[in-house]
Amino acid sequence: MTANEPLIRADSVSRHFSLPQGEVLRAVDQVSLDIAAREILGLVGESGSGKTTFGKTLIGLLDKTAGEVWFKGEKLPARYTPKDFARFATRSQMIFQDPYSSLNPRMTVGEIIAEGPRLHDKASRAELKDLVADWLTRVGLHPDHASRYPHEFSGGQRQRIGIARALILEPEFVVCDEPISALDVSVQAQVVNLLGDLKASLGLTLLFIAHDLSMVRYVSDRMGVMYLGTLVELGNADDVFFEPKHPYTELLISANPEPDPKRERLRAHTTITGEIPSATGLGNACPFAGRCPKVMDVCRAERPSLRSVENRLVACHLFE
Amino acid sequence: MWRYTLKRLIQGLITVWFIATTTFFVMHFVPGDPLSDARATSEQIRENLEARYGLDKPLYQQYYIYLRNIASGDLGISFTQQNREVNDIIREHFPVSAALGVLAVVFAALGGILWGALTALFRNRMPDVVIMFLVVLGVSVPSFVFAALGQLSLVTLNDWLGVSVLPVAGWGSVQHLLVPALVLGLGTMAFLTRLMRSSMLEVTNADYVRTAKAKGLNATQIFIRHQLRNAILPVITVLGPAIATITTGGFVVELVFAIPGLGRFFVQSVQQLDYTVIMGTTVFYGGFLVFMVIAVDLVYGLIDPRVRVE
Amino acid sequence: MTRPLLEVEDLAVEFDTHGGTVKAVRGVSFALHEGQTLAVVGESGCGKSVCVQSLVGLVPMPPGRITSGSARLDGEQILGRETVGGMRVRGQLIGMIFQDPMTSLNPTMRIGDQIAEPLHMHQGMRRRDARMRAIELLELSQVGEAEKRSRQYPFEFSGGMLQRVMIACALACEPRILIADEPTTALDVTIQAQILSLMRDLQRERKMSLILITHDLGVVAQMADEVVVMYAGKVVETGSADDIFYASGHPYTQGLKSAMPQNQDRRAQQLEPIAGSPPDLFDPPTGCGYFERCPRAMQVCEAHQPPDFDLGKVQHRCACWLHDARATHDS
Amino acid sequence: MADRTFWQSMWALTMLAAAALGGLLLLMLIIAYFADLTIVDDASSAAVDYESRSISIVISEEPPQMDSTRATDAVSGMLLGHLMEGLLRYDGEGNLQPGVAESWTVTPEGAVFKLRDDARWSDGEPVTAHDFVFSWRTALAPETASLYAFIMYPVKHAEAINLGDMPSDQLGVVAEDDLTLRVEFERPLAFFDRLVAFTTYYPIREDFYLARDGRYGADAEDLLFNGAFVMTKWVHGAEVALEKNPYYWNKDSIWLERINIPFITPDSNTQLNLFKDGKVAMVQLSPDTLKNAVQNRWPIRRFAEGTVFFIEFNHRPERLTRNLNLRKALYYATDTAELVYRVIKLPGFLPGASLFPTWLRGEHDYLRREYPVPAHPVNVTRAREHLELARQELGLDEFPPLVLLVGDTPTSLKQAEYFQNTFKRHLGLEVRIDAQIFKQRLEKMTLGQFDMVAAGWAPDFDDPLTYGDLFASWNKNNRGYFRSDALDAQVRIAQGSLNQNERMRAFGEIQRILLEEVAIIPNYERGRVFVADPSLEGLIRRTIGPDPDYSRARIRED
Amino acid sequence: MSTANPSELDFSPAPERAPQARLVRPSLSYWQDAWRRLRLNPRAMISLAIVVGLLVFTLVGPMLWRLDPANQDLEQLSIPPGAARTAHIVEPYTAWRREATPGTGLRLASEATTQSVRLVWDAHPSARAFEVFRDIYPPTHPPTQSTQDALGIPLGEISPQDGLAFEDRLALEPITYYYHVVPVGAGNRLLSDARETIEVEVTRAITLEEATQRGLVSTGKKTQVGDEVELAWHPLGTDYLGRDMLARLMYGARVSLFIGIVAPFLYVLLGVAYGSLAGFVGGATDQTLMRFADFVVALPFLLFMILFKVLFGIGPGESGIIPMLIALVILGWPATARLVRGQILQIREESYVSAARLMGSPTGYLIARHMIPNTLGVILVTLTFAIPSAIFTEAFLSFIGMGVAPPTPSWGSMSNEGIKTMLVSPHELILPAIFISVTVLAFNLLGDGLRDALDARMRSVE
Repeated sequence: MTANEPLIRADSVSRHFSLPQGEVLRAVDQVSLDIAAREILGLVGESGSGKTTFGKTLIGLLDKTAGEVWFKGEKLPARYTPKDFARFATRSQMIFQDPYSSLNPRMTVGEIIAEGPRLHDKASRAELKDLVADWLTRVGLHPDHASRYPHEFSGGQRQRIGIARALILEPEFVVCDEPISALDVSVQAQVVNLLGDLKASLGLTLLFIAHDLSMVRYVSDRMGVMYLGTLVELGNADDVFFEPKHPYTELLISANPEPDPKRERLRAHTTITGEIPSATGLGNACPFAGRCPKVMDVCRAERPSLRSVENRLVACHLFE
Repeated sequence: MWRYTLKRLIQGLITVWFIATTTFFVMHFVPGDPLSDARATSEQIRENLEARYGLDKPLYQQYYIYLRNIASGDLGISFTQQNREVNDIIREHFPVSAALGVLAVVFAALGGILWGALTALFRNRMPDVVIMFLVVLGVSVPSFVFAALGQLSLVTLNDWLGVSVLPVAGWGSVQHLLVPALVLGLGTMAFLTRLMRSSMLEVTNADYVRTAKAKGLNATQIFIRHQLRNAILPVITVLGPAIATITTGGFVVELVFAIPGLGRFFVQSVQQLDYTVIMGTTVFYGGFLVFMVIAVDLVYGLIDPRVRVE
Repeated sequence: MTRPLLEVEDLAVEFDTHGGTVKAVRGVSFALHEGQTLAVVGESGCGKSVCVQSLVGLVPMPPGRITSGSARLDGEQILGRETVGGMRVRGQLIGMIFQDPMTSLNPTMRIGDQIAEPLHMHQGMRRRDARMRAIELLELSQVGEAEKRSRQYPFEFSGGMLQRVMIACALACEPRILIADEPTTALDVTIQAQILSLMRDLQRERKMSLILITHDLGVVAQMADEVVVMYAGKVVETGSADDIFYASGHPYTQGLKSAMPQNQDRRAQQLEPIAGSPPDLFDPPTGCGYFERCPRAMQVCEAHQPPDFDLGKVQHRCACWLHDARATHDS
Repeated sequence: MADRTFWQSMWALTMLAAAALGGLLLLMLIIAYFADLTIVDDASSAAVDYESRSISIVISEEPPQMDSTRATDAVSGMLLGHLMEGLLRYDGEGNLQPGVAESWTVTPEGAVFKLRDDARWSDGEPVTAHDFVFSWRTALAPETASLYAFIMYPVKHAEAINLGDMPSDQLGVVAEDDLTLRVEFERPLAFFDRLVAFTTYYPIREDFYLARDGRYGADAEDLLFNGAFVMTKWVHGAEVALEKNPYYWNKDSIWLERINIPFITPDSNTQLNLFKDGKVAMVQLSPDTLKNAVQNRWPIRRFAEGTVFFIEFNHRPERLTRNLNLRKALYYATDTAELVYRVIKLPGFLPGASLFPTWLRGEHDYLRREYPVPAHPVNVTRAREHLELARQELGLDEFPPLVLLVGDTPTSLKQAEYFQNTFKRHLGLEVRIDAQIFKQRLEKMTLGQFDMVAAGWAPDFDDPLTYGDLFASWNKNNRGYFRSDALDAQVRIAQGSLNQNERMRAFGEIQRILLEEVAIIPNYERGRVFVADPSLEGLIRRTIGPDPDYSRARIRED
Repeated sequence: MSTANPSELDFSPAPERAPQARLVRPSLSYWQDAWRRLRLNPRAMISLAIVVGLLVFTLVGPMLWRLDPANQDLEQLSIPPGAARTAHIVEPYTAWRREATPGTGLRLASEATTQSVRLVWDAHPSARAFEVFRDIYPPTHPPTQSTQDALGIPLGEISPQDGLAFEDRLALEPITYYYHVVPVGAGNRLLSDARETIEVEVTRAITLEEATQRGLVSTGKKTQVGDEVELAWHPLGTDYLGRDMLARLMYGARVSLFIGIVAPFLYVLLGVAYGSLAGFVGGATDQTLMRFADFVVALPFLLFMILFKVLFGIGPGESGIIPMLIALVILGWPATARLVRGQILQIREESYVSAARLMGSPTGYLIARHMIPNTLGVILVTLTFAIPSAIFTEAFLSFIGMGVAPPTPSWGSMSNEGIKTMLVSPHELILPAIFISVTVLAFNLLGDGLRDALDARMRSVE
């Protein structure tokens, strides 16, 4: 691993689903990106943009239809077997969106958190108890909580448990799939700060998936914007947020309300007309062509590829 | 929709083939000799009879002939009623079972829906408690006890009034149908009442009922247009299996009320090992049920638009 | 200022559950003026939906129960009326849209019919006229191909489209107040922007008053004239949007703001979360509901409910002991 | 509580219920149309109706078909007895009466029947000797596969024809002219006149039979009648209706105009309920309904139906029951009185003592009076002695369980349970009940898969021979393979002799041999208990021939 | 608003508070929580008590009530619960030679006991024969329907040449009978005017031998003819063969509950295995497996129960429980398989399963630890509801005579027998029917309770 080699490299990763009628849903279509070690890459997009699918594809929870993923220069299998998961468990983990469905309701919090180390024989029975207690404290819970069941906790607390479970194996790379979107505002910050602290102390690399642009900007080093399975813009988080290049990013950011009445009153609200279409039968057109205010003829004929524009990557014919 | 219907029908046909095959092989491995009778017969007569029913051929040929005959709609000649075709038997007895079954299903469905809605309306108050107690009783008493008690109460009623209000048994008029159908449908009615009650209670708290209230509709409109209509859906999904239970469960009622239905005939032919009748009625019933379930599913599609487009 | 269109005073709602009585709303007062937008803000479980829904009799009773309070619409008492008058309030005077458009429409009924229903009911329109009007309303709500769409069923619509249908439904009888209960929570930001702008446009056009229930301060900033901040079943602060955002007097309101990322500029900012979680309303605290989490709590807060303090300006009120003259804590 | 909401919903529900009720009525009309039902119950189906001279009755099962050459069951026999008439018939006392034959002469070699010239088919055509020739040939034709063909074997060449060894025109019966029927016997025979009253000997008209193309007897319209009644309606499984035959030669002796059979059910409770409801004129009582009939103060009547029931042993060499001492042990342990009085509990049943029932006529008196059976008291001590002997003879330490094969009807099961308990209690023998459906029981009997089997034998004709040859070694119904040369010899005498005294002595011997050898354990002679409408007179119950017989019944005017 | 005096309030800073909310409620696992909810449901708890009671009745009952259910007490046939049971010891029965007895008119030849009633009477000039009747009502009791005299049971016809005597042994009960002897004239006409009637009070009798054999006579005391003994006690009466109802109900419970519990248990087990396999493997395997399940579902249930019953047959001495069990299992599993498959498919999508996969959980562990425990609630509820239907099926088959083979009692076959005598000895129907109903009721209510207690949605409402 050379110094500037990324921790994760995704090369033209695609994930297609075949629908009953014989159509193909391109949930993720040829997405390429790198994630450097100890970096937080934020991924935003509307629901249905394929950001969660991409995240799951990266760590093998979904098979790749095409494309390759390298982890520290090692090519990952296209389809994970349970053995593969076991092998990669200490490298990459995931924090899930719904704190209610991500914890097995029949297991105690202690069992849930201890599952990873136990499966990997990381600790003896006695050590395991201490390890769990330690991690409970680290995520801001009490060690006594180990004997309790998930349903006794609030959403924020459950998300802390989910974090402890994902991080106890001390992985290098963690996919955070909308970890805060189900939480109340006051609690979101708790979880985000916790993640930030742990990232710093463990030297984690994070893929932070969310639809809340402000939060992603706040959390991430770099930010990627996805639309209908494709990556349309990728760059430094502040750059993308304050100076969006792609028309979609622009519209997305302008639609994002800010908690500041004066600025809101001043701001021009250019709303996108129409809704995100289904990712089937797009053919060769730019996926955004249907809603783009700056659409050109070429957009309907040819799909733009991701190219470097100034300090970032943009997939739009405007910048050719 | 049409493609879906066609697909379901083809699946149905394959299912009928499966039923036919299972029946055939089950029947042919049943011990006992359908051709024996109380008076012993000579070898010669036996051979004649075997030839007459094709039992002298090897099993695979019998199976082939059997399938071919089913495909052409010929179910063969009865072993016991030697001059009658199974087709005739089904043609004559099935309408009886069907009439009884249809009425019982309708009794059960209407009764279930109405009682269920009523109990939901009276939730946890006296009428609810009383009806639900009866309902629980209804699902806990075996059908034959109901049948016997039903008939007994008819006799008692007629005796008490001095006139024959409703016939005690037999067949021939609509009056003959009422009590047997009620008895037959009782268990299912109780079951559907429970189902309807819980689905009604669920619907009461549904978001769209709240919307309807927010629109300022009065309770009558909300009840009929929003609550009842949606609460009935789960009831309809179980109607298919309910029809199966009721139509095949008819023989007790048919026996007790002396009704010439196919179910009673089936039991009789099993006792007599009447191969052709057993196979014929089973295949017919199986096919009937398969297609009833398909029909109920299609009807469900009509009521619930979500199912219509797969 | 003129007399408010809607005046709510000391509203309290309880629920009986298996575990005991939940005191969901504990004495809430606010006022809504003609043509204004009032935002009710708070975390989930703070009682904001229950409070507003109880006004129009949408809280199922039982298990719900209004234990006190009054609500006057144009001076007329509307609380707890399920009668003919109540029905006139619902739908005709007050229209309502809900959080989850997917489940808020009857799945087995055509869209057009669902919009036509209140017209038929309240305005005695004939069925065909009502249906025509429904199509107009759909167009008004910017639903394309309105005529075709009116014959479709909810499952054939996307969430955003359904929310437009809900708006069309709520506006059918030209109500004076539109209550929107978290109307955009389930939607994407782009769609949220569309719906919010649609609501704003319609409100201006029709001089409606709007009660917007939300937990998103961004939405509040964008839409609200007046803001009511609720916490643990009580109003902790009311005031104009500017008062709340720039001169908030309650530690909770302040905490909420500092827990959210600010997009002022590229300057790095540290989020300051509010510690802990809201109290259990099975057993509401005797004192200030925010006491457990408040960074500036005082001994007095634990056992004594703070009264409403007027923060100088008209209508900016705050329920926090910090505004008591005796408070020594630096504020 | 939002009362207004509640009442509005209630109102909606009430309207719906009303609509449902309306829909239900409509549905019933539709059902009535498709299932061919009347809207109003036919009121004429009262139990007895003096005005219309009609009665209604219930039968326990549907006749499988009504072709007299193939009929085997009691219900078909009963109906055919009303619809058809053979050469001779039985009267109410069981005596032979002229039927289609006006006069007849029977010699050991053959018989000649003179037919009456006023006998008519129900379409008005005369009944001729040819009709008998045709029906007898049909019954014997191998392709008919009639189970009762054997009853015609006394006729010359009948057996050979039935086995397919001879063409059917060789049958020893000829129509000398339209009204003369001459029968030749295979071997000398003493009781042919009693045979011709049997169902299988009924006439069938050839042209009609052929015109039905294999459906003869399948439905009411597939039948032609020459008896007292014609069948006007046959709804399978549901209803049969008989009407007086206007062409019947003896129609003046028939009072009833119509016999309705609107109910077909084997359920004794249902039958009782129908009688109680005044819907049927006669109902058979079961042990279960008898008490209720007494409580209802109905005039109960009793009649010895005469079928004999017994336990048949398996005499095959590999079976324990081949051992005489074992059979004797079981025999002495059996208390038939207890069986009849405590288990069956119906009057009219007689404790069994012999294969030959009490009603069989001998030479001058009843056979059983002429050849009485020695008294058979239960003797447990003796039974145990025999059991011990058997144990020693068989070289057993302990007896393995014996298999008692029975049918699966409630009555047979009840009796089987009684026997199981009795043998266990008295002899310590384990009995395993093997209850099988009818056909499976027959197969197991034929294959010899039993130690004991509960069997019964109903008489076909009024001569002791109907029982006498049952245990002949060649008889196919002798499924237990009982074999006794002495018995075989006596059977040959009974079959061949023309001397009644000699024959009856042979039957006496057969009875003695069967008892001595304990070939069977007689259980009981069946009785019938019934209640009939008090105004119904002239109902005939009989042992041999169609039973019950309503053809001579009339209704007393009240 | 605070009611306290503001001047006394303390405005100093509050001490540090715990950052985490306290969890004060006791910790409860899913099952503990379900059990807690179930305990709050009185109907479910009563049902549970009934189920436990039934199991005790079945398993422990026969040890306490040691009576062979096949034992026939022919002295006490079809007696209702609580009937008197005193009997006199009499001589063993001996055949009666019909000796003439002094006296005139219809009279008893010996003491009337349940063993026999012996009547003698005098000749009648125009009698061809005599018909003997036995009634339970006095002759003055008005007939209900007929214009004719109702004389009760016609016991038999006596020809004068056999002697003017009659012995009645037909199912005698220790009650008062009215015997009628009616001369039969020519043409089989009953000469009702010449009818003679006698009132006979029958005492219950038993022979010493019988009494000894049945253990009714205490060994120490010498018992002789004429003494009184107490017959065997049948707390719930007896059936038509004099078998103890209580013992039969206990043994019948074995059959009914065995079929009712074991069959659903087996087919639910099979369904779980089949369904989880289909759901977990997915794809073409799933399609094929579920297609086959659909086929089996389509077989008309009762018709095939009957066919299988005939196919497997019942050998001599077998009870037929196992064939019925097999048939139930063969036909019963697909519903559970479908349900479990659906559940597995659903759970497969839950994020905790993804999380477990990411941990590298082996497939077996995944199914056993994460999937099955989360379907267990549904499976348990299914099982509870499958039990009543299996009990019903057994009862139903027994009713149409396709059930267990005698002498094995089952509640279904007992009801089937009892229904025939419903009017005269109702206890033979009512007792087994009540047992069926109560059992089915209990399992239904228990199922309701379990469903409510286990339903996750109910949980989220609170």
